[in-house]
Amino acid sequence: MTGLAIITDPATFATVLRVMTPLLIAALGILISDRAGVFNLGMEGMMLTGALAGVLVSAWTGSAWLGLSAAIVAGGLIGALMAFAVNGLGANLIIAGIAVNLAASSGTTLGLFFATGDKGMSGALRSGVMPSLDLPFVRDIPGIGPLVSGHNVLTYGALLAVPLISLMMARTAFGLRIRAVGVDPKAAATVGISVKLIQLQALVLSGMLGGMAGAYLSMGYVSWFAQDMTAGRGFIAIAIEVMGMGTAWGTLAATIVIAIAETLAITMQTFGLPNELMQMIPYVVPIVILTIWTARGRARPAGR
Amino acid sequence: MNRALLAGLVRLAITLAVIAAVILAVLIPFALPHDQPGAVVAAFLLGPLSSVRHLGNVAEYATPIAFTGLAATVVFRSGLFNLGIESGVFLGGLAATAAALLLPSFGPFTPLVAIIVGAVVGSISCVIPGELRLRWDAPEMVTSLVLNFAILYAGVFFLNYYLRDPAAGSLMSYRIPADARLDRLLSGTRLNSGAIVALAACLTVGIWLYFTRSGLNLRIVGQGPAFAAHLGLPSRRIIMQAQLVGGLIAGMAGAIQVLGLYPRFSWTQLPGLGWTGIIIAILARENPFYVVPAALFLGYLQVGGDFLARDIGIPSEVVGLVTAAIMLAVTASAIFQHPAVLRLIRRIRRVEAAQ
Amino acid sequence: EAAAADKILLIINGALGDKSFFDSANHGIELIKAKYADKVETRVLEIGDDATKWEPALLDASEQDWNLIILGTYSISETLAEVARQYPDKKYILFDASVPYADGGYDNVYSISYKQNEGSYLGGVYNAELLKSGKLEGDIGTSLGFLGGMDIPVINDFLVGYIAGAKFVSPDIKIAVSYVGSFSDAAKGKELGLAQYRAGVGIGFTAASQAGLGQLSAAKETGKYVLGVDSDQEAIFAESDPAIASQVVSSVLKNVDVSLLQAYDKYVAGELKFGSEESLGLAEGAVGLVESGNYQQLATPELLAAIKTAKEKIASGEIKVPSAFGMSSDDLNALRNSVKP
Amino acid sequence: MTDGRDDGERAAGPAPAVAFDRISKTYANGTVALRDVSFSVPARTIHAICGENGAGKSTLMKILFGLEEPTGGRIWLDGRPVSTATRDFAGRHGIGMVHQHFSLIPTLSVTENIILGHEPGKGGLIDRAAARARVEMLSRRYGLAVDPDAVTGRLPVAAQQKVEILKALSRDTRILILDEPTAVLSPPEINELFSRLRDLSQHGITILFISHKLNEVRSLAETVTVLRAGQLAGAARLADVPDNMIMQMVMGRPVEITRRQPRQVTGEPLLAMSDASLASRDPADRLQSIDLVIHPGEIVGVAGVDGSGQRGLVSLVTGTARPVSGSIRFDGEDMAGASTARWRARGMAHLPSDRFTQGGVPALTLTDNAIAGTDGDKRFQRGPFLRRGAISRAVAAMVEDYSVRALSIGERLDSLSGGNVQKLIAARELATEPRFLIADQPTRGIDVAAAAFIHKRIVDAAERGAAVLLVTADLDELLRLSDRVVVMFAGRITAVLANEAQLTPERLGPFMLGLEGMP
Ligand SMILES: Nc1ncnc2c1ncn2[C@@H]1O[C@H](COP(=O)(O)OP(=O)(O)OP(=O)(O)O)[C@@H](O)[C@H]1O
Ligand SMILES: Nc1ncnc2c1ncn2[C@@H]1O[C@H](COP(=O)(O)OP(=O)(O)OP(=O)(O)O)[C@@H](O)[C@H]1O
Ligand SMILES: [Mg+2]
Ligand SMILES: [Mg+2]
Repeated sequence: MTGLAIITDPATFATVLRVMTPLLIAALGILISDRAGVFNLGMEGMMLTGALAGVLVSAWTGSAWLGLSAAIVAGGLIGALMAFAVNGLGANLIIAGIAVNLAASSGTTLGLFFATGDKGMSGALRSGVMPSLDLPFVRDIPGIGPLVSGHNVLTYGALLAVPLISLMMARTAFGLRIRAVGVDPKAAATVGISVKLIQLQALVLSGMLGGMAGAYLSMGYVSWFAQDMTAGRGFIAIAIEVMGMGTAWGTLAATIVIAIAETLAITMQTFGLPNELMQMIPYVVPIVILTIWTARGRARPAGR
Repeated sequence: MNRALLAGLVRLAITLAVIAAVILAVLIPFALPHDQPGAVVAAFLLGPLSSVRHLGNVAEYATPIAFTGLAATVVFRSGLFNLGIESGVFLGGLAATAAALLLPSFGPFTPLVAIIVGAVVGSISCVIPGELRLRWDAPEMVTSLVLNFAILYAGVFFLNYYLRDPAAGSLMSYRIPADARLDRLLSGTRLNSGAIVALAACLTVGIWLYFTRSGLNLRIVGQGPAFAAHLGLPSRRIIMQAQLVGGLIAGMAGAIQVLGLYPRFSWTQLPGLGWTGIIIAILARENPFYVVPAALFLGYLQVGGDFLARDIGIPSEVVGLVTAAIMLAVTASAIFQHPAVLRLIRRIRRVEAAQ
Repeated sequence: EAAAADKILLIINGALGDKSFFDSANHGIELIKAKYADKVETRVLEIGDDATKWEPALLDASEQDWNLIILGTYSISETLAEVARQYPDKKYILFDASVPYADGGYDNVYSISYKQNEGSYLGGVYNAELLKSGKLEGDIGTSLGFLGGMDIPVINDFLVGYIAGAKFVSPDIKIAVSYVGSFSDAAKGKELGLAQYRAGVGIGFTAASQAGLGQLSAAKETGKYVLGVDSDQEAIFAESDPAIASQVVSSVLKNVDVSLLQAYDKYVAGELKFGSEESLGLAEGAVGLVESGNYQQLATPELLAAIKTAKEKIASGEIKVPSAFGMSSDDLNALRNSVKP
Repeated sequence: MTDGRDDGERAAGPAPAVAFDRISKTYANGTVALRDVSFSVPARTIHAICGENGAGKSTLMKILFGLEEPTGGRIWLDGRPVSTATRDFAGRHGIGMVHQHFSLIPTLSVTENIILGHEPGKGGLIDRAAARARVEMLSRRYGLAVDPDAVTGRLPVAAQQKVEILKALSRDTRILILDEPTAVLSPPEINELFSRLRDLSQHGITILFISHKLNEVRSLAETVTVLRAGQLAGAARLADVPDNMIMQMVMGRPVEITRRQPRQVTGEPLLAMSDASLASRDPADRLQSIDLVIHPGEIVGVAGVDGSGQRGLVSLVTGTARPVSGSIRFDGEDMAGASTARWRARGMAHLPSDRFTQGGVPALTLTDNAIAGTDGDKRFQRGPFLRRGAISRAVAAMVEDYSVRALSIGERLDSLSGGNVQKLIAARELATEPRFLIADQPTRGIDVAAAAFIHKRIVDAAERGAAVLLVTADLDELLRLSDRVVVMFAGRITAVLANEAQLTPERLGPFMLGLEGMP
């Protein structure tokens, strides 16, 4: 296959979407927490927890949707825990994030072990997967139909979350308060806003998205949970969010850049390029872009 | 200095009490279902003290994390939240291995040369985010976090293409020549001369921070940037100096870890010592003199955790949970900055002063 | 007889649940227990994958009163080499690796190594024959695939044997080769698997542990096929996800369990040759293909014949299966390029 | 002026809109900001509150707004006692406040800032049309024109001030508090604001107005209450009292000022600043055409209400700002835009107004704070190493000499009281025997004995030949020490006066308040 053929292949488009999905959901979660002034460094751990919770609950209940809900709830609980640690106990925000990652890495292994007697993976559990969605009518449009239709519901969910979160940030009282609290908590408090409550809600929402991103890995990409299966995606999501300059649409754009880079890295393997160097791409790109952007004077746009 | 000492002891006592409470809180749910819950706690707390060899293991664990704790201390003292220490360790280990394998032997100085190479190369991981921050205002927390992974993969590439032993069954370097490896101190353990270097490094950095002019200036720049500006100190240079020193220590940690403990370089993941270093730095309240006891304490927890896993059959992942809970608890200002605690400390000082 | 039970310790320098040779070794202990019942006392100890912890754990174990300590993997062999010298009275069985006997002084260590290249040679034969046979449903493409966890010798040993086996059937066979760069990132494993299938691969071969399982999911999605590794991967999913299981044509095995039982049998009989390495392959039944499940459905008489021939020729030494150990990077690259689609 | 509570109980006429009833406030750190303050504000009037920096004005207003809890006393609104501790107290009682420091979120739009905390909703979303209409309505009703969609932080300060006021008025406000709203405005903007405020008063809104500027107070308010050191110092109808009486209430009883003998200085000035201007985002830091000279041995005092440009002036001579135009020469050398290090190398020393961020590091010990910045001093250093023994002795001597009360020199700086911190900073800065000393609020908030001590040290420095720039809000201090006094107002120097016997706070007042000396 030539380079050009790869780029124009509709399957490449589908790959980009799949690679994007967990990164986008997680980065949007980080975005919400970041705008509220409580940067969520624990995203990796939240994803991992969501991945496990989704598999276990869907296996126990036989319902993928209940599994997804459990993943979301589990992520949200960790968000609440983090908010309590930071605003209740007064722990350092960054440390709280690192602690969440550490605890989740150990905790999910333990959880898997207690649930299945196995520390490695949950393959023996009959857990659910999130279905793919064939969009009626759309799929029949020649050309773009096959491109747009037939992806995982969570992929559509992630894409839908971009305008929704953008709308939430820009147009709802909650979003407005998040933006106010994130910029100047003292000033926000003068109009009677509870800073702690807003930050709690933001971290819970962030965790819920993290849980969902994790569920995509264990219930979308594959149909089982395996130790450390998030493989650093929570950290890439952090870089993506920062590249996204604090907006949902910017985050989408940054995710697309990273996902294309990853997709190329995957498809280019057939050309015999060393895969270790390919793996560096999603980590080097954010550094370069971040540096260029901050160097040009970091100004966060208002609104949105 | 009696009152300061007493007040410090009170703080220490509160810290230890909090840690003990946290350990018990996490451990008890795992111990209770066990036939002898007491034995679980005993194995955890007394196991590491049960023989010289196990004490040696404690020191062995403490060695690399004392280095990384020290590196984190120096870097954080500059006021930057640079997480590059994690990959600094990796890079230091890799570079030291490369030096031992690719450079000619320097006789008895071979380990020294390898460690220096490791330290210098390892420092890159802290210097780059610092430079990006100072020059272009790129947020060092994020750039260093992501750079850690970029460095990892670049390192694995280098390992695979330049150091790999094709006869070895997994991805590892050629055997590190015997003359590059560090001497062992205690038979039956791998406690090596690196432990002495760690101790010396903590003392040296402690002396630097508290007994030299440039250390004082670093503490001023990190803790009072506006004051540093008022004094006209060259803040940027001082901050970069701290990133460099932190990076050198991290690289040295990796070099010593590899030359001391492993026959070959075989890391294909980040070793996690940098994260532990952050915990140490916090536990030690960013004081190099407290880094050694803090590292020994975490080493003790680690060995205790190994005892749980080996002798009691409690999964060793529990230690990860304990560590996470300790991290949260010891940074919780609601506990340590609680008005009651502050009042208590103030009263102790007053009472002492009155005597 | 009032003799005390034999105390056997299996050390896992990773975690159980790898669906691979740690689980298989564990199964070996279960076989021993089943056969010798209360004449043995066994314990399995997981010491994790942090290599700094291995030596203290091994020392601790050697201090205790185990009669036989069993452990495996190349990674831990050098640690054992140091410890075994300090405890000359202890007996150790090391599987899937060896200690440097040439240096002398390892009279207490018996090593088992596996000719995984022979197993994957059969895999190559099997896959290539299947591709030719037309027995597989649907449009399954024209080439084979290989998905490695990392570009490292033990993985490439599978690759080299696999290529040789496939070429034995179809000399101009094409094989797409890629590596995940991780043994845990199943999502990426799936993506690479999909990329291979898209590029015309009909049957893949995954040697990437949990990351490789991602390719099974890819096979299910595309209706293409995959050859598993290390454990009967059809069986993992037979209950929980039959649609995956149906795409697994077979799995290449290292029968650690069997080899451990055999070793213990010899140990009891006093015939186990401590101080030496035994290399077990097809002939000893230590490596091979899963011959149950889908294999039964898919293997045509011609295919069975081809596999039988290959087995015999390997056993007789007529075919010498090449190995990646000791192979230079250039030779390996040349080999990979020779089958590049 | 009547006691609020009595007024509420037996008044025949309408109850006052607000009555403060023996309000006291002690902050958690022990600062007593208010002591038994009682007075009332008739409805629909504009009432001014005056007092020196730190008198407790803002604290009192924050209590009325529900942001701070009083430690004693209570508030009455319309003759009824109320509890300010309830949720959304201010919103429910129609109290709006324009804070002394902006409380706008710079990244939000004007509309968003105004509706923040009480957003009009429709189907889960903010009803933007309603919000915008509301802002436009408020804007029209009160004659405060703003662009509802503009990003607040990008607006000029005067426009931001309008947004603050609209925000304060946005919740059916009956009582409007304005805490120094004019500090950042230019005279035409102030005139414009005042006519709006008069309109508001016409609309039936009760206004509490805080300002240091007497001319403003007089032109706007009907009545005035004066606070001094947390206590009520007097109250009056403005029509009934002359300026000097109010000024006397603000400043306290005229004290006998023991001035030092002003020196006759001749010869070349050490510092010569001519036509220097400084641009800044914060109007309080801007400077316009400053001409200033200081001779060796001369103490030049800078008088002015907070935010008149003193901070900008100090930043020019401490190396933290570069003038946009004009020249700064020090000892004949061009020092415009020189770094702090260069200024210090030329012998500059600086007692900063902000003790804990600029003056020292709270978390470091007294010793470390005392020797900070003495790089290369052979007494304290041998090679790279600090001579801890010599340092301990020297710092112990400093602590002794400046009578810093501390448990030991190994204590953290933040365990000291404010006055003792200041003494330590003075000891450090003066230890270098500077040629040029900048003393910025050198005795703010410290007791009389300590202040006298620091004064003596400043005078000693001048007598050794140092040029001294003294910036202070304490006119007593200013007149005690200065050889010459310059008065600043709105970023300009409005007067340069020799410190002669007839120079009194009363004489300075009109210049400081912008009544005289403006071009
Ligand atoms: N949050 C606080 N904690 C402790 N002390 C405070 C606090 N806020 C104000 N103070 C102190 O209370 C006293 C009164 O302060 P306040 O702000 O009310 O004065 P002010 O009259 O408004 O002065 P200015 O004219 O400078 O605005 C001052 O000594 C001040 O330092
Ligand atoms: N943050 C703090 N930590 C510890 N102790 C403190 C702190 N702040 C104040 N103190 C203690 O409280 C005492 C009172 O402080 P405060 O600043 O009110 O002193 P003061 O009586 O006003 O003295 P001065 O006139 O010198 O300012 C101080 O002597 C100090 O020991
Ligand atoms: Mg005020
Ligand atoms: Mg005081």
